[in-house]
Amino acid sequence: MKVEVKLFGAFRDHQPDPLVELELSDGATITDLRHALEAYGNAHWPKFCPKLLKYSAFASEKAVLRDTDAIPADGKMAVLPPVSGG
Amino acid sequence: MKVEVKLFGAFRDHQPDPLVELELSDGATITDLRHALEAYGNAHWPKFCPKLLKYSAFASEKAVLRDTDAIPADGKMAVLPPVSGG
Amino acid sequence: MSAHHCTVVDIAEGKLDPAAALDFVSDPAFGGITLFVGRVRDFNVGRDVTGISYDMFVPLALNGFADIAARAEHDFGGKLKLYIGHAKGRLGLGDLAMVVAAGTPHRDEAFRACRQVVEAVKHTSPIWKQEHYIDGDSIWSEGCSLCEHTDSAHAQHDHA
Amino acid sequence: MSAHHCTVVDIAEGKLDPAAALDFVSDPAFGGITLFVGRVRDFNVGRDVTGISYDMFVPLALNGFADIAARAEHDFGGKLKLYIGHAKGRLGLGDLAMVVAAGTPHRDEAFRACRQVVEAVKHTSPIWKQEHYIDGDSIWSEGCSLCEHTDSAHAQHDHA
Repeated sequence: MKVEVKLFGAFRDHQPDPLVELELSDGATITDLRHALEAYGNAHWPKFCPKLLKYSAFASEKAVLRDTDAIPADGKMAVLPPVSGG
Repeated sequence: MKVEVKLFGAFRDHQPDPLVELELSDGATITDLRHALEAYGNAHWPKFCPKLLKYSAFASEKAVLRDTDAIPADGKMAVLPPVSGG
Repeated sequence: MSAHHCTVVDIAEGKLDPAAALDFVSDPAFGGITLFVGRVRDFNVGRDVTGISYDMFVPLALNGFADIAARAEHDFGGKLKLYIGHAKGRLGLGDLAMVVAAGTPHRDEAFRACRQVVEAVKHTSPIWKQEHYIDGDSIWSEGCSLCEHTDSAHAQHDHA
Repeated sequence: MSAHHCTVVDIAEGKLDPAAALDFVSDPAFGGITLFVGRVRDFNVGRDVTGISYDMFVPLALNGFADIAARAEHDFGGKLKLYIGHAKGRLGLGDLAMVVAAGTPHRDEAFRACRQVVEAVKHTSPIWKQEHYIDGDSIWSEGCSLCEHTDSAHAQHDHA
Protein backbone atom coordinates (compact mmCIF):
# COMPACT_ATOMS: atom_id res chain seq x y z
CA MET A 1 0.00 0.00 0.00
CA LYS A 2 1.02 3.57 -0.64
CA VAL A 3 1.29 5.67 2.53
CA GLU A 4 1.50 9.46 2.54
CA VAL A 5 3.11 10.90 5.65
CA LYS A 6 2.59 14.59 6.39
CA LEU A 7 5.53 16.22 8.15
CA PHE A 8 5.10 18.65 11.02
CA GLY A 9 7.28 20.74 13.30
CA ALA A 10 11.00 19.99 13.13
CA PHE A 11 10.43 17.38 10.40
CA ARG A 12 9.45 20.19 8.07
CA ASP A 13 13.03 21.43 8.06
CA HIS A 14 14.25 18.33 6.24
CA GLN A 15 12.61 19.03 2.88
CA PRO A 16 10.58 21.77 1.19
CA ASP A 17 7.59 19.51 0.48
CA PRO A 18 5.97 18.55 3.81
CA LEU A 19 4.90 15.14 2.52
CA VAL A 20 6.71 11.82 2.19
CA GLU A 21 5.40 8.88 0.16
CA LEU A 22 6.32 5.40 1.34
CA GLU A 23 5.45 1.94 0.00
CA LEU A 24 4.46 -0.57 2.70
CA SER A 25 2.98 -4.05 2.55
CA ASP A 26 -0.78 -4.34 2.95
CA GLY A 27 -1.78 -4.67 6.60
CA ALA A 28 1.34 -2.84 7.79
CA THR A 29 1.24 -1.38 11.31
CA ILE A 30 2.39 1.90 12.77
CA THR A 31 5.58 0.15 13.89
CA ASP A 32 6.23 -0.80 10.26
CA LEU A 33 5.61 2.80 9.23
CA ARG A 34 7.99 4.02 11.94
CA HIS A 35 10.73 1.77 10.60
CA ALA A 36 10.04 2.81 7.01
CA LEU A 37 10.20 6.50 7.88
CA GLU A 38 13.43 5.95 9.81
CA ALA A 39 14.96 4.28 6.76
CA TYR A 40 13.71 7.13 4.56
CA GLY A 41 15.13 9.73 6.92
CA ASN A 42 18.51 8.02 7.11
CA ALA A 43 18.61 7.86 3.31
CA HIS A 44 17.33 11.34 2.42
CA TRP A 45 17.75 13.78 5.33
CA PRO A 46 21.31 14.82 6.22
CA LYS A 47 20.17 16.28 9.58
CA PHE A 48 17.75 13.46 10.42
CA CYS A 49 17.58 12.75 14.17
CA PRO A 50 16.40 9.18 14.90
CA LYS A 51 15.83 10.14 18.52
CA LEU A 52 13.24 12.73 17.52
CA LEU A 53 11.42 10.10 15.48
CA LYS A 54 11.50 7.76 18.46
CA TYR A 55 9.56 10.35 20.48
CA SER A 56 7.19 11.10 17.61
CA ALA A 57 3.69 9.71 17.24
CA PHE A 58 1.73 8.81 14.12
CA ALA A 59 -1.83 9.94 13.56
CA SER A 60 -4.66 10.11 11.10
CA GLU A 61 -6.80 13.23 10.87
CA LYS A 62 -8.99 11.67 13.56
CA ALA A 63 -6.70 10.23 16.20
CA VAL A 64 -3.19 9.36 17.33
CA LEU A 65 -2.57 5.68 16.61
CA ARG A 66 -0.73 3.05 18.64
CA ASP A 67 2.31 1.22 17.35
CA THR A 68 0.32 -1.99 17.04
CA ASP A 69 -2.54 -0.37 15.10
CA ALA A 70 -2.86 -1.04 11.41
CA ILE A 71 -2.30 1.86 9.05
CA PRO A 72 -5.76 3.11 7.93
CA ALA A 73 -6.83 1.95 4.47
CA ASP A 74 -6.60 5.41 2.90
CA GLY A 75 -2.89 5.54 3.81
CA LYS A 76 -3.08 9.17 4.92
CA MET A 77 -0.86 9.63 7.94
CA ALA A 78 0.99 12.34 9.84
CA VAL A 79 4.14 12.16 11.92
CA LEU A 80 3.88 14.22 15.12
CA PRO A 81 7.06 15.22 16.93
CA PRO A 82 6.65 16.16 20.61
CA VAL A 83 4.05 18.93 20.78
CA SER A 84 4.56 22.46 22.09
CA GLY A 85 1.35 24.44 21.67
CA GLY A 86 0.17 27.41 23.68
CA MET B 1 -15.47 61.84 72.47
CA LYS B 2 -18.07 61.87 69.72
CA VAL B 3 -17.92 58.81 67.47
CA GLU B 4 -19.64 58.58 64.10
CA VAL B 5 -20.37 55.03 62.97
CA LYS B 6 -21.17 54.44 59.31
CA LEU B 7 -23.59 51.57 58.72
CA PHE B 8 -23.12 49.03 55.94
CA GLY B 9 -24.90 45.98 54.60
CA ALA B 10 -27.71 44.65 56.74
CA PHE B 11 -27.24 47.46 59.28
CA ARG B 12 -28.50 49.89 56.64
CA ASP B 13 -31.95 48.38 56.91
CA HIS B 14 -32.39 49.66 60.46
CA GLN B 15 -32.64 53.35 59.66
CA PRO B 16 -32.73 55.63 56.60
CA ASP B 17 -29.62 57.59 57.60
CA PRO B 18 -26.61 55.26 57.40
CA LEU B 19 -24.82 56.99 60.25
CA VAL B 20 -25.05 56.67 64.04
CA GLU B 21 -23.54 59.18 66.47
CA LEU B 22 -22.42 57.83 69.83
CA GLU B 23 -20.79 59.49 72.82
CA LEU B 24 -17.90 57.56 74.35
CA SER B 25 -15.30 58.41 76.96
CA ASP B 26 -11.92 59.60 75.70
CA GLY B 27 -9.54 56.69 75.10
CA ALA B 28 -12.40 54.29 74.49
CA THR B 29 -11.58 51.06 72.63
CA ILE B 30 -13.32 49.16 69.89
CA THR B 31 -14.78 46.88 72.56
CA ASP B 32 -16.33 49.95 74.20
CA LEU B 33 -17.71 51.02 70.85
CA ARG B 34 -19.12 47.55 70.25
CA HIS B 35 -20.97 47.71 73.57
CA ALA B 36 -22.21 51.23 72.87
CA LEU B 37 -23.54 50.26 69.44
CA GLU B 38 -25.21 47.18 70.92
CA ALA B 39 -26.98 49.38 73.47
CA TYR B 40 -27.97 51.80 70.70
CA GLY B 41 -29.30 48.97 68.56
CA ASN B 42 -31.31 47.49 71.40
CA ALA B 43 -32.80 50.91 72.11
CA HIS B 44 -33.52 52.10 68.55
CA TRP B 45 -33.73 49.21 66.09
CA PRO B 46 -36.76 46.90 66.38
CA LYS B 47 -35.13 44.26 64.16
CA PHE B 48 -31.64 44.57 65.66
CA CYS B 49 -29.76 41.25 65.75
CA PRO B 50 -27.04 41.20 68.42
CA LYS B 51 -25.54 38.10 66.83
CA LEU B 52 -24.88 39.98 63.59
CA LEU B 53 -23.07 42.68 65.56
CA LYS B 54 -21.02 40.02 67.31
CA TYR B 55 -19.71 38.89 63.91
CA SER B 56 -19.18 42.45 62.70
CA ALA B 57 -15.86 44.27 62.65
CA PHE B 58 -15.08 47.95 63.15
CA ALA B 59 -12.84 49.88 60.81
CA SER B 60 -11.51 53.28 59.90
CA GLU B 61 -11.14 54.24 56.25
CA LYS B 62 -7.64 52.76 56.42
CA ALA B 63 -7.92 49.46 58.27
CA VAL B 64 -10.01 47.02 60.27
CA LEU B 65 -9.28 47.55 63.98
CA ARG B 66 -8.93 45.04 66.79
CA ASP B 67 -11.19 45.02 69.84
CA THR B 68 -8.33 46.25 72.02
CA ASP B 69 -7.40 49.12 69.70
CA ALA B 70 -8.29 52.65 70.69
CA ILE B 71 -10.87 54.46 68.60
CA PRO B 72 -8.99 56.85 66.27
CA ALA B 73 -8.96 60.49 67.40
CA ASP B 74 -11.17 61.70 64.55
CA GLY B 75 -13.91 59.35 65.76
CA LYS B 76 -14.83 58.31 62.23
CA MET B 77 -15.69 54.62 62.25
CA ALA B 78 -17.59 52.04 60.26
CA VAL B 79 -19.29 48.85 61.35
CA LEU B 80 -18.70 45.96 58.93
CA PRO B 81 -21.02 42.97 59.00
CA PRO B 82 -19.66 39.75 57.47
CA VAL B 83 -18.60 40.56 53.91
CA SER B 84 -19.95 39.02 50.73
CA GLY B 85 -18.27 40.66 47.76
CA GLY B 86 -17.72 39.22 44.30
CA MET C 1 2.67 50.50 42.73
CA SER C 2 1.96 51.37 39.11
CA ALA C 3 1.87 47.68 38.16
CA HIS C 4 -1.52 47.31 39.79
CA HIS C 5 -4.78 49.02 39.00
CA CYS C 6 -7.54 48.95 41.61
CA THR C 7 -10.93 50.41 40.87
CA VAL C 8 -14.51 50.62 42.06
CA VAL C 9 -17.12 51.41 39.43
CA ASP C 10 -20.55 52.68 40.40
CA ILE C 11 -23.03 51.00 38.05
CA ALA C 12 -24.80 54.35 37.75
CA GLU C 13 -21.65 55.78 36.17
CA GLY C 14 -20.26 52.93 34.12
CA LYS C 15 -19.44 49.26 33.82
CA LEU C 16 -16.43 47.10 34.49
CA ASP C 17 -14.53 46.46 31.28
CA PRO C 18 -12.71 43.11 30.89
CA ALA C 19 -10.90 44.38 27.77
CA ALA C 20 -9.42 47.26 29.78
CA ALA C 21 -8.31 44.78 32.43
CA LEU C 22 -6.59 42.59 29.81
CA ASP C 23 -4.90 45.63 28.28
CA PHE C 24 -3.68 46.83 31.65
CA VAL C 25 -2.00 43.56 32.64
CA SER C 26 -0.45 42.94 29.21
CA ASP C 27 3.29 43.41 28.91
CA PRO C 28 5.92 42.46 26.33
CA ALA C 29 7.53 40.20 28.95
CA PHE C 30 4.33 38.39 29.86
CA GLY C 31 3.25 35.15 28.21
CA GLY C 32 0.31 34.36 30.46
CA ILE C 33 -2.77 36.38 31.33
CA THR C 34 -5.66 35.08 33.38
CA LEU C 35 -8.92 36.97 33.80
CA PHE C 36 -11.85 36.31 36.08
CA VAL C 37 -15.27 37.83 35.56
CA GLY C 38 -18.02 37.55 38.17
CA ARG C 39 -21.49 38.10 36.72
CA VAL C 40 -24.91 38.38 38.29
CA ARG C 41 -26.67 35.11 37.55
CA ASP C 42 -30.35 34.35 37.43
CA PHE C 43 -30.62 31.76 40.16
CA ASN C 44 -29.06 31.24 43.59
CA VAL C 45 -29.76 28.81 46.40
CA GLY C 46 -33.05 27.79 44.89
CA ARG C 47 -34.45 31.26 44.16
CA ASP C 48 -34.91 33.25 40.96
CA VAL C 49 -32.75 36.34 41.19
CA THR C 50 -33.57 39.62 39.45
CA GLY C 51 -30.52 41.58 40.53
CA ILE C 52 -27.92 42.23 43.19
CA SER C 53 -27.13 45.43 45.08
CA TYR C 54 -23.56 45.86 46.20
CA ASP C 55 -22.90 48.10 49.18
CA MET C 56 -19.27 48.99 49.78
CA PHE C 57 -17.04 51.01 52.12
CA VAL C 58 -15.09 52.39 49.19
CA PRO C 59 -11.93 53.92 50.73
CA LEU C 60 -11.31 50.85 52.87
CA ALA C 61 -12.06 48.54 49.93
CA LEU C 62 -9.52 50.34 47.74
CA ASN C 63 -6.96 50.16 50.55
CA GLY C 64 -7.67 46.45 50.83
CA PHE C 65 -7.32 45.91 47.08
CA ALA C 66 -3.87 47.54 47.26
CA ASP C 67 -2.93 45.27 50.17
CA ILE C 68 -4.14 42.23 48.25
CA ALA C 69 -2.06 43.28 45.26
CA ALA C 70 1.02 43.84 47.43
CA ARG C 71 0.58 40.40 48.93
CA ALA C 72 0.34 38.80 45.49
CA GLU C 73 3.43 40.69 44.37
CA HIS C 74 5.25 39.30 47.40
CA ASP C 75 4.01 35.77 46.73
CA PHE C 76 4.55 35.67 42.97
CA GLY C 77 7.54 37.94 42.49
CA GLY C 78 7.75 41.40 41.00
CA LYS C 79 6.95 40.30 37.46
CA LEU C 80 3.23 40.69 37.92
CA LYS C 81 0.56 43.14 36.84
CA LEU C 82 -2.85 43.05 38.43
CA TYR C 83 -6.21 44.63 37.71
CA ILE C 84 -8.77 44.49 40.50
CA GLY C 85 -12.19 45.96 39.81
CA HIS C 86 -15.51 45.68 41.64
CA ALA C 87 -18.90 47.15 40.88
CA LYS C 88 -21.09 49.07 43.31
CA GLY C 89 -24.80 49.78 43.28
CA ARG C 90 -27.81 47.95 41.89
CA LEU C 91 -26.77 45.43 39.23
CA GLY C 92 -29.11 43.58 36.89
CA LEU C 93 -28.79 40.06 35.51
CA GLY C 94 -25.65 39.62 33.49
CA ASP C 95 -24.01 42.76 34.85
CA LEU C 96 -20.39 42.35 35.88
CA ALA C 97 -19.80 42.40 39.64
CA MET C 98 -16.08 41.79 39.63
CA VAL C 99 -13.19 41.73 37.17
CA VAL C 100 -9.73 40.54 38.17
CA ALA C 101 -6.82 40.05 35.76
CA ALA C 102 -3.24 38.92 36.33
CA GLY C 103 -0.37 39.07 33.85
CA THR C 104 2.91 37.20 34.44
CA PRO C 105 5.73 35.74 32.37
CA HIS C 106 4.36 32.18 32.70
CA ARG C 107 0.86 30.82 32.93
CA ASP C 108 1.06 29.00 36.26
CA GLU C 109 1.67 32.21 38.19
CA ALA C 110 -1.05 33.99 36.22
CA PHE C 111 -3.64 31.37 37.19
CA ARG C 112 -2.57 31.23 40.81
CA ALA C 113 -2.25 34.99 41.28
CA CYS C 114 -5.67 35.60 39.72
CA ARG C 115 -7.30 32.97 41.91
CA GLN C 116 -5.61 34.23 45.07
CA VAL C 117 -6.72 37.78 44.40
CA VAL C 118 -10.30 36.75 43.62
CA GLU C 119 -10.56 34.78 46.86
CA ALA C 120 -8.99 37.58 48.90
CA VAL C 121 -11.36 40.19 47.45
CA LYS C 122 -14.38 38.00 48.13
CA HIS C 123 -13.35 37.06 51.66
CA THR C 124 -11.81 40.27 53.00
CA SER C 125 -13.16 43.30 51.12
CA PRO C 126 -15.77 45.48 52.83
CA ILE C 127 -18.45 44.68 50.26
CA TRP C 128 -21.99 43.51 50.95
CA LYS C 129 -24.31 41.76 48.56
CA GLN C 130 -28.07 42.03 48.71
CA GLU C 131 -29.90 39.67 46.39
CA HIS C 132 -33.25 40.70 44.92
CA TYR C 133 -35.71 37.96 44.07
CA ILE C 134 -38.51 37.67 41.56
CA ASP C 135 -41.10 37.65 44.36
CA GLY C 136 -39.98 41.12 45.48
CA ASP C 137 -38.06 39.92 48.49
CA SER C 138 -34.45 41.03 49.11
CA ILE C 139 -31.88 39.41 51.38
CA TRP C 140 -28.40 40.44 52.46
CA SER C 141 -26.10 37.47 51.82
CA GLU C 142 -24.36 35.80 54.69
CA GLY C 143 -20.66 36.34 54.49
CA CYS C 144 -17.20 36.15 55.99
CA SER C 145 -16.66 37.83 59.33
CA LEU C 146 -13.73 40.24 59.48
CA CYS C 147 -13.54 40.01 63.28
CA GLU C 148 -10.31 38.78 64.77
CA HIS C 149 -12.25 36.65 67.27
CA THR C 150 -13.98 34.79 64.45
CA ASP C 151 -10.89 34.36 62.30
CA SER C 152 -11.23 30.64 61.95
CA ALA C 153 -14.98 30.51 62.31
CA HIS C 154 -16.50 32.24 59.32
CA ALA C 155 -20.15 32.86 59.47
CA GLN C 156 -21.69 30.68 56.82
CA HIS C 157 -21.19 32.19 53.40
CA ASP C 158 -22.31 31.21 49.94
CA HIS C 159 -19.99 30.81 47.00
CA ALA C 160 -21.66 32.95 44.42
CA MET D 1 -21.89 20.02 21.55
CA SER D 2 -23.06 23.56 20.99
CA ALA D 3 -21.86 24.61 24.45
CA HIS D 4 -18.27 24.53 23.26
CA HIS D 5 -16.61 26.52 20.53
CA CYS D 6 -13.28 25.28 19.17
CA THR D 7 -11.39 27.29 16.61
CA VAL D 8 -8.06 27.69 14.86
CA VAL D 9 -7.27 31.12 13.49
CA ASP D 10 -4.58 31.61 10.86
CA ILE D 11 -2.77 34.84 11.77
CA ALA D 12 -2.80 35.72 8.06
CA GLU D 13 -6.60 35.81 8.22
CA GLY D 14 -7.37 37.20 11.65
CA LYS D 15 -6.66 37.28 15.34
CA LEU D 16 -7.97 35.49 18.37
CA ASP D 17 -10.53 37.66 20.16
CA PRO D 18 -10.81 37.39 23.96
CA ALA D 19 -14.03 39.43 23.94
CA ALA D 20 -15.66 36.91 21.63
CA ALA D 21 -14.52 34.12 23.94
CA LEU D 22 -16.05 35.86 26.97
CA ASP D 23 -19.28 36.45 25.07
CA PHE D 24 -19.47 32.84 24.00
CA VAL D 25 -19.13 31.36 27.48
CA SER D 26 -21.48 33.87 29.11
CA ASP D 27 -24.88 32.59 30.19
CA PRO D 28 -27.66 33.88 32.44
CA ALA D 29 -27.04 30.92 34.76
CA PHE D 30 -23.28 31.48 35.03
CA GLY D 31 -21.71 33.55 37.79
CA GLY D 32 -18.08 32.72 37.06
CA ILE D 33 -16.04 33.13 33.89
CA THR D 34 -12.33 32.49 33.67
CA LEU D 35 -10.26 33.39 30.63
CA PHE D 36 -6.69 32.53 29.77
CA VAL D 37 -4.70 34.38 27.12
CA GLY D 38 -1.31 33.16 25.94
CA ARG D 39 0.75 35.90 24.30
CA VAL D 40 4.07 35.85 22.49
CA ARG D 41 6.58 37.36 24.87
CA ASP D 42 9.90 39.00 24.17
CA PHE D 43 12.24 36.72 26.04
CA ASN D 44 12.51 32.97 26.64
CA VAL D 45 15.17 30.79 28.21
CA GLY D 46 17.72 33.58 28.05
CA ARG D 47 17.15 34.70 24.46
CA ASP D 48 15.48 37.72 22.90
CA VAL D 49 12.51 36.52 20.89
CA THR D 50 11.15 38.32 17.83
CA GLY D 51 8.26 36.00 17.06
CA ILE D 52 6.88 32.49 17.12
CA SER D 53 5.65 30.33 14.26
CA TYR D 54 2.96 27.81 15.11
CA ASP D 55 2.67 24.75 12.90
CA MET D 56 -0.46 22.69 13.42
CA PHE D 57 -2.21 19.57 12.11
CA VAL D 58 -5.53 21.38 12.01
CA PRO D 59 -8.14 18.61 11.64
CA LEU D 60 -6.57 16.50 14.38
CA ALA D 61 -6.16 19.59 16.60
CA LEU D 62 -9.85 20.46 16.27
CA ASN D 63 -10.79 16.85 17.02
CA GLY D 64 -8.57 17.04 20.07
CA PHE D 65 -10.10 20.32 21.25
CA ALA D 66 -13.54 18.67 21.07
CA ASP D 67 -12.24 15.71 23.09
CA ILE D 68 -10.74 18.07 25.67
CA ALA D 69 -14.06 19.91 25.93
CA ALA D 70 -15.97 16.62 26.32
CA ARG D 71 -13.61 15.57 29.06
CA ALA D 72 -14.09 18.87 30.91
CA GLU D 73 -17.84 18.53 30.55
CA HIS D 74 -17.60 15.07 32.09
CA ASP D 75 -15.38 16.32 34.93
CA PHE D 76 -17.26 19.53 35.75
CA GLY D 77 -20.84 18.63 34.88
CA GLY D 78 -23.02 19.81 32.06
CA LYS D 79 -23.29 23.41 33.25
CA LEU D 80 -20.20 24.49 31.39
CA LYS D 81 -19.43 26.49 28.28
CA LEU D 82 -15.95 26.45 26.80
CA TYR D 83 -14.13 28.43 24.16
CA ILE D 84 -10.88 26.96 22.91
CA GLY D 85 -8.93 28.95 20.34
CA HIS D 86 -5.37 28.66 19.05
CA ALA D 87 -3.48 30.70 16.49
CA LYS D 88 -1.52 29.32 13.55
CA GLY D 89 1.25 30.85 11.45
CA ARG D 90 3.94 33.43 12.15
CA LEU D 91 3.08 35.52 15.22
CA GLY D 92 4.85 38.69 16.31
CA LEU D 93 5.50 39.92 19.83
CA GLY D 94 2.30 40.47 21.74
CA ASP D 95 0.18 38.45 19.34
CA LEU D 96 -2.22 36.04 20.97
CA ALA D 97 -1.27 32.37 20.63
CA MET D 98 -4.09 30.88 22.63
CA VAL D 99 -7.39 31.92 24.15
CA VAL D 100 -9.37 29.62 26.45
CA ALA D 101 -12.49 30.63 28.36
CA ALA D 102 -14.76 28.69 30.70
CA GLY D 103 -18.14 29.74 32.03
CA THR D 104 -19.84 27.92 34.91
CA PRO D 105 -22.39 28.70 37.65
CA HIS D 106 -19.65 29.09 40.30
CA ARG D 107 -16.11 30.37 40.15
CA ASP D 108 -14.23 27.32 41.41
CA GLU D 109 -15.31 25.20 38.46
CA ALA D 110 -14.57 28.06 36.06
CA PHE D 111 -10.98 28.34 37.29
CA ARG D 112 -10.39 24.59 37.33
CA ALA D 113 -12.02 23.90 33.97
CA CYS D 114 -10.07 26.72 32.31
CA ARG D 115 -6.79 25.48 33.75
CA GLN D 116 -7.46 21.86 32.83
CA VAL D 117 -8.28 22.81 29.25
CA VAL D 118 -5.21 25.03 28.90
CA GLU D 119 -2.92 22.25 30.14
CA ALA D 120 -4.58 19.66 27.92
CA VAL D 121 -4.27 21.86 24.83
CA LYS D 122 -0.61 22.55 25.55
CA HIS D 123 0.30 18.95 26.32
CA THR D 124 -1.76 16.98 23.81
CA SER D 125 -2.64 19.13 20.78
CA PRO D 126 -0.73 18.59 17.55
CA ILE D 127 0.82 22.05 17.59
CA TRP D 128 4.48 22.94 17.20
CA LYS D 129 6.18 26.13 18.19
CA GLN D 130 9.23 27.54 16.47
CA GLU D 131 10.82 30.50 18.24
CA HIS D 132 12.57 33.17 16.21
CA TYR D 133 15.40 35.07 17.87
CA ILE D 134 16.83 38.51 17.40
CA ASP D 135 20.07 37.03 16.01
CA GLY D 136 18.16 35.43 13.12
CA ASP D 137 18.24 31.93 14.56
CA SER D 138 15.07 29.84 14.87
CA ILE D 139 14.49 26.78 17.02
CA TRP D 140 11.61 24.32 17.30
CA SER D 141 10.71 24.04 20.96
CA GLU D 142 11.08 20.78 22.76
CA GLY D 143 7.73 19.41 23.75
CA CYS D 144 5.54 16.62 25.03
CA SER D 145 5.70 13.30 23.27
CA LEU D 146 2.35 11.88 22.19
CA CYS D 147 3.80 8.34 21.93
CA GLU D 148 2.21 5.68 24.08
CA HIS D 149 5.67 4.31 24.92
CA THR D 150 6.72 7.67 26.33
CA ASP D 151 3.45 8.37 28.15
CA SER D 152 5.05 8.97 31.48
CA ALA D 153 8.35 10.21 30.17
CA HIS D 154 7.75 13.48 28.38
CA ALA D 155 10.58 14.83 26.41
CA GLN D 156 11.71 17.95 28.21
CA HIS D 157 9.36 20.80 27.52
CA ASP D 158 9.31 24.44 28.45
CA HIS D 159 6.43 26.15 30.14
CA ALA D 160 5.88 29.10 27.87
